[in-house]
Amino acid sequence: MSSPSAVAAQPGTRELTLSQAVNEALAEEMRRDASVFIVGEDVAEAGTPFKVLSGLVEEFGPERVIDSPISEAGISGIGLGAAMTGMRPVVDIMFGDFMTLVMDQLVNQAAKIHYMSGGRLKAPLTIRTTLGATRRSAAQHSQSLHALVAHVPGVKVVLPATPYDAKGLFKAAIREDNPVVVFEDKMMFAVKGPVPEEEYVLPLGVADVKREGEDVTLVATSSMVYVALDAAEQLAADGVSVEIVDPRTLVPLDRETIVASARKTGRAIVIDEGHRSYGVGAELAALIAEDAFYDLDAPVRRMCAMDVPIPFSPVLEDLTVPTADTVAAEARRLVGKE
Amino acid sequence: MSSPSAVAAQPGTRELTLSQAVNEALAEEMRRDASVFIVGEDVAEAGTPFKVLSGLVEEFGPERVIDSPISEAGISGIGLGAAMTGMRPVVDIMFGDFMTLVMDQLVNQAAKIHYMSGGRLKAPLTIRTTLGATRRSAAQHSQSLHALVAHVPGVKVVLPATPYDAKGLFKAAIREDNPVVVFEDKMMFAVKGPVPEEEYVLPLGVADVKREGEDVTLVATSSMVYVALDAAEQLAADGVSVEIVDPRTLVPLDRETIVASARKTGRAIVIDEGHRSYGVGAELAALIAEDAFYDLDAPVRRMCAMDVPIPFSPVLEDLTVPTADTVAAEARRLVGKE
Amino acid sequence: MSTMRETKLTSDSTIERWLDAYHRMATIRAFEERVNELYRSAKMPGLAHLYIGEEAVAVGICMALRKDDYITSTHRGHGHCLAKGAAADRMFAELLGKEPGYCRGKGGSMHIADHENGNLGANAIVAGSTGIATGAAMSAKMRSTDQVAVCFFGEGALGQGVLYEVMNMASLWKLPVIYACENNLYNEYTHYSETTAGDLVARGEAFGIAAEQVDGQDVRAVFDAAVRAVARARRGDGPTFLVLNTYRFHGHHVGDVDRSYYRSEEEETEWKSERDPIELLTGWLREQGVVAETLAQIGSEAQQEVEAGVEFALAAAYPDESEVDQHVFA
Amino acid sequence: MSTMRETKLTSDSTIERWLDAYHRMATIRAFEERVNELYRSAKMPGLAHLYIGEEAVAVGICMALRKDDYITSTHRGHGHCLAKGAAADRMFAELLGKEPGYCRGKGGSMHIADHENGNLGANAIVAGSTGIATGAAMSAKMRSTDQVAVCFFGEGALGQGVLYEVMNMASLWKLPVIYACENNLYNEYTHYSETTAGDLVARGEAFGIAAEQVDGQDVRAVFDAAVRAVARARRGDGPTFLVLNTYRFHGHHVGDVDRSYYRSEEEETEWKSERDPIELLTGWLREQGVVAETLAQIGSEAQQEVEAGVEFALAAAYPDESEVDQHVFA
Ligand SMILES: Cc1ncc(C[n+]2csc(CCOP(=O)(O)OP(=O)(O)O)c2C)c(N)n1
Ligand SMILES: Cc1ncc(C[n+]2csc(CCOP(=O)(O)OP(=O)(O)O)c2C)c(N)n1
Ligand SMILES: [Mg+2]
Ligand SMILES: [Mg+2]
Repeated sequence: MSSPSAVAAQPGTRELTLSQAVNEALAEEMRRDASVFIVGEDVAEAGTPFKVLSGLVEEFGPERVIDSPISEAGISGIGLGAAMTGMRPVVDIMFGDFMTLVMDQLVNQAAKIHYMSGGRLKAPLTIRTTLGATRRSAAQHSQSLHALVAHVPGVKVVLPATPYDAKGLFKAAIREDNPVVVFEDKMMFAVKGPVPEEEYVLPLGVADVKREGEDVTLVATSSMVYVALDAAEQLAADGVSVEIVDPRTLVPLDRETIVASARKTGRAIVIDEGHRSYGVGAELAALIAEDAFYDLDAPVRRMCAMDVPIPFSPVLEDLTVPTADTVAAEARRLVGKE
Repeated sequence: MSSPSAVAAQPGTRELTLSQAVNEALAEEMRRDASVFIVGEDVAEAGTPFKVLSGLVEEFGPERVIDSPISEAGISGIGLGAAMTGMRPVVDIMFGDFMTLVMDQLVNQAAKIHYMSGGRLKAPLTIRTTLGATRRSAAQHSQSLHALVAHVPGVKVVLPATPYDAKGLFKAAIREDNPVVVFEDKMMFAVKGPVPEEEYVLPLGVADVKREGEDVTLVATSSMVYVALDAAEQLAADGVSVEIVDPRTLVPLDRETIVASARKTGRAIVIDEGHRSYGVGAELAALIAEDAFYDLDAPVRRMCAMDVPIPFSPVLEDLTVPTADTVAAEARRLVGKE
Repeated sequence: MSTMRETKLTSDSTIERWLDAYHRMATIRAFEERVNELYRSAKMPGLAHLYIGEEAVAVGICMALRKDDYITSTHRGHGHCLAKGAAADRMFAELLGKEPGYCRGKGGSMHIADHENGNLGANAIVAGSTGIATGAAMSAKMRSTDQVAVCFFGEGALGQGVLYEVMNMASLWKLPVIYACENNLYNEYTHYSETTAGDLVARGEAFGIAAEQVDGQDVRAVFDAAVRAVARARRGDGPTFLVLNTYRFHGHHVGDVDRSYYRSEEEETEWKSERDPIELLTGWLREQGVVAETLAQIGSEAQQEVEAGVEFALAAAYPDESEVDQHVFA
Repeated sequence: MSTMRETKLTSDSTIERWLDAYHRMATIRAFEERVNELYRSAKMPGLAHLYIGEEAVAVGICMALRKDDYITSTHRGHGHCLAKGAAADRMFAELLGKEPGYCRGKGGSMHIADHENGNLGANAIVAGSTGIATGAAMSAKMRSTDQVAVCFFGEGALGQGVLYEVMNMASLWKLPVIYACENNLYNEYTHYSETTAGDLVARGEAFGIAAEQVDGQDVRAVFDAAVRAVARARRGDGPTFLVLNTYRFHGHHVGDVDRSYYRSEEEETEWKSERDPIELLTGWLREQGVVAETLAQIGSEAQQEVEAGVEFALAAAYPDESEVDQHVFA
């Protein structure tokens, strides 16, 4: 995965991988607040299979970095109960595909408890999990299921694309008094980017313009931001000026920034790695089509994962997701520069 | 719930409730095919809490109408295994809210097994469940979660609105070699409509124009069809001619019929009882905005359940879903007849 | 306003304790009778699942708890809620969807929660609160309080996998949680023997959890078992699994009046006449020399509190429409 | 082409049976060694979870099955697949994502299925196939065949609630299913004692299921237990829960090479040197008078089949791009 200029470090700025940024966010919040703890499968000595949490058990001990049985529903439920009674758990769900096992605890319990109790109970629960294909992990370890979560009122949904965003948004998620699910693209853990030494927290619900441009807007989530940035470079060579908007959080969604960009350029492509139908792409496209209607010069295009289970065979898997080439080609069609 | 003229019986035609229509579909398929069976909580002597399956255990016996423990994940998994080995199970999930417990079996197993096996294994599994609010059943018994299922490639999704459609589509679902989830609005079980004596099966993937008109298209799902029909009556009185398209199945989706209607009228409102954000309404709106772009005179509007857990208090609950009045008002705004 | 007397756990008068139990049970009984009437007279929206017949379970267990201990409850939750200290007036207001209700009318019968008394909420998903209770126990342990969490559930919840997931962790991590399985013989309209293989107590034991079976109609037996379980939990010795044998006298919910297809009238009559927990306690109290007038007096107090609660709730206002999209997020 | 000899269950020569077992185990061993090499030489996409060390479990159980019996398998599934009769060439093709693979390359290592031999598929969701196996057993019962279904899973799957849901129903409905819990001591990188409370066998017993513990390194002991369980199932007496004590000699997956932080080299060495299932069987066969040459001969046959399979797969074509959206629906 390329690390394009827009997110490269300024001279003198520290660079971290996304993995390190998440780790640092957790460590800082755990130092700051004794009620924060982590529970999940192989989170302690193993530091997760992706090693994102390495070192935390050494600093915070096995009482706060807790290896659990393989019980996604159970740990989410326990996390929720702990959250309702004074703790701030971070529940680690190893692969986003396993969110299916968490749905009842998330949808029927965590998301609703504040509302159902008339505002009297709170659930400051953070779930961290993954999304993203192309690791040759096949159909049950490659899904991007964030749409299922984003549809449920009462849960916030964070999709960081850069180490900087990951750290700042993760810290905000932990401090939230609401359930938050953070989806990290597992192909992105090694991506590097600038992360200040000083502490910072990013607000949820503020999109980030990752690149400014005039001719076409690419609304891209998670690792699709890099696909968009690479496509933008190609398009710049063809004289097409691309604006890239990264919503960063799906709930709350910064509708204003997204719509403003589409109104400015008059053309938009939304790029998301979830399946196309009934997915996040549909919401973003519908939003733009509705609110930028009178300024659009062409229909909004959606580029998403195909509506197929992710195949194992590399020759097939690579066809299922948007790439810089396919995005650039679509953008050229949209601006009439085929 | 009113039973509007468009779906009323012709003289001499038999009328059934939606509940009876589903019951009849099951009975006919069970008579026809010994591999069809039903499993679920309180499906046998109780005939489900809504009594939809009453009488089936008497005809087919407890070996084919099986009361299960309260194990939604378990019965779905067992249904899947039976489906993969020669049976055609109908798994009854009492409330659509409990689909959260079924998600792993549905998303990671049933939906993918045909694809993952390179087409060698099949899963002719039907799940029947509910959707719909306004029964004062509160947040965990009032959800319309069909968007979660529709997003998953490999599952077909059926949302019948009339007894006629319910029977014909249910029979098709059972005969499908794929997993199908049928969502029935629990407020609709008592709705009556014509159902022929002769056997018939309706194809999945064919929308039905429930009313023809010129000025505005209402794309309405499930019980929202009745809301749309009532709104259309109001609007007719104001001289607004309404076309109502009922997709009937979300997967496969009859894009052509929906888009053609929107192109004809130039104005569209999509009405769905799922939550608004990242919901079925978004897909339908995005589809129309994309494919009818050059024929639309106004942005597509979405009318859905609010993005809130469904509240218990009747005064609040009634505010959360579209009604004939709110739909008619929105349509008037859209055609400039406020 | 609390409809319950203060728990007299420190009282040295045993009789006082059981008079308190009597009062709590009578309150629940009166409350539920009123719920049934409200439903039948179409004054209550939705449905309700009555606890009548099972009062000794909630009362026996909650009497062994402190106010700051936690409980989680079920769709059949009014008894748990009252036993843990909730007031009838705000409960009725909740059941009617009114603004002074415990959840501002947004939860209703199946979601009533009473944070101040440690009730983390009724739950309309069978077994849905087993994680919450176990997590509350984990939280108590992590915060080094000696709070205990009780997870009430019906025997139907033994069908739900999440229960086993959290019992495993409760056992591994020695969490101060009590799994209170109310075996009232039926999952809705199906006898538990058709849905539950093997021995119920073994379901807890398989996870290395101390488990016992208790006569759920005998409030003193329930209390004793609860005291043992609470002591174990506070000592740091981990969870307990209690199977409380009981019976619901009414239908699965208020609308379930034709029950003959799933259970016999003889069975109902036998439980009502031989195994009514209030009658059983009455008998024992009378044996101890408590005069009938004392019990009648307590009963009528309970009745009056309940009556006042209904009146309060009927007169109360609905929440403002603007509340509909409040409290989605904190 | 089958890499396995025909099962000799009807043979009256016991030695022949165990030579067959030897062949199957040697094939699995050789297959997995080749998988490891393919991965290390970057010829295999993704990951694989090796079964080396656990061969006696799959072989002992599958030898007690008929071709038309069902199995479901796990992420660590190559051994089950071979033991149930799959051919090495099409398996390798699947692992490389090639068109002649059992799933046309669409499934890969973690989803390999072999319908013709009753293998309903490996599963990358821990406990994900427990429902499928139980449902296959239910189907067999409903269709009045006497087929049996074996559900293989690791001890880590004891953490997943769905297992208990389906075991309950299997017991209630006396389904012909065998739950084969392969206890190799680790859930990925965590020792099972940190994740599993109480006694493993009790997890089955709690549901009224016949349960026993078996030495999973002794193929003859596994076979005997499986024969008993299969007989019980075919007789209509319901499910069996087997805990098979075993050990994986390699890492959790092919990339897991630094293992010292979760298990000691001494432990690994001890299992490899004292408890290798192939060595144990070799010892017994030699005691029965089988000469070393016979075993060497079988071993090299196995090796050759595997080698031929790899060559076949490396030379095979990838699926056509047009397949990407085929098989979403039947
Ligand atoms: C997950 C789930 N499945 C099904 C239901 C529908 N349901 C409500 S109560 C009930 C029976 C519960 O039986 P039990 O747990 O014994 O409690 P009881 O009603 O006897 O107190 C069922 C099936 C539900 N609420 N949640
Ligand atoms: C539901 C689910 N949670 C987590 C994982 C990640 N995972 C893959 S294998 C594994 C460990 C499985 O341990 P066990 O069941 O003992 O099988 P073994 O690998 O030892 O054969 C885990 C946690 C998964 N695949 N599925
Ligand atoms: Mg019960
Ligand atoms: Mg293991």
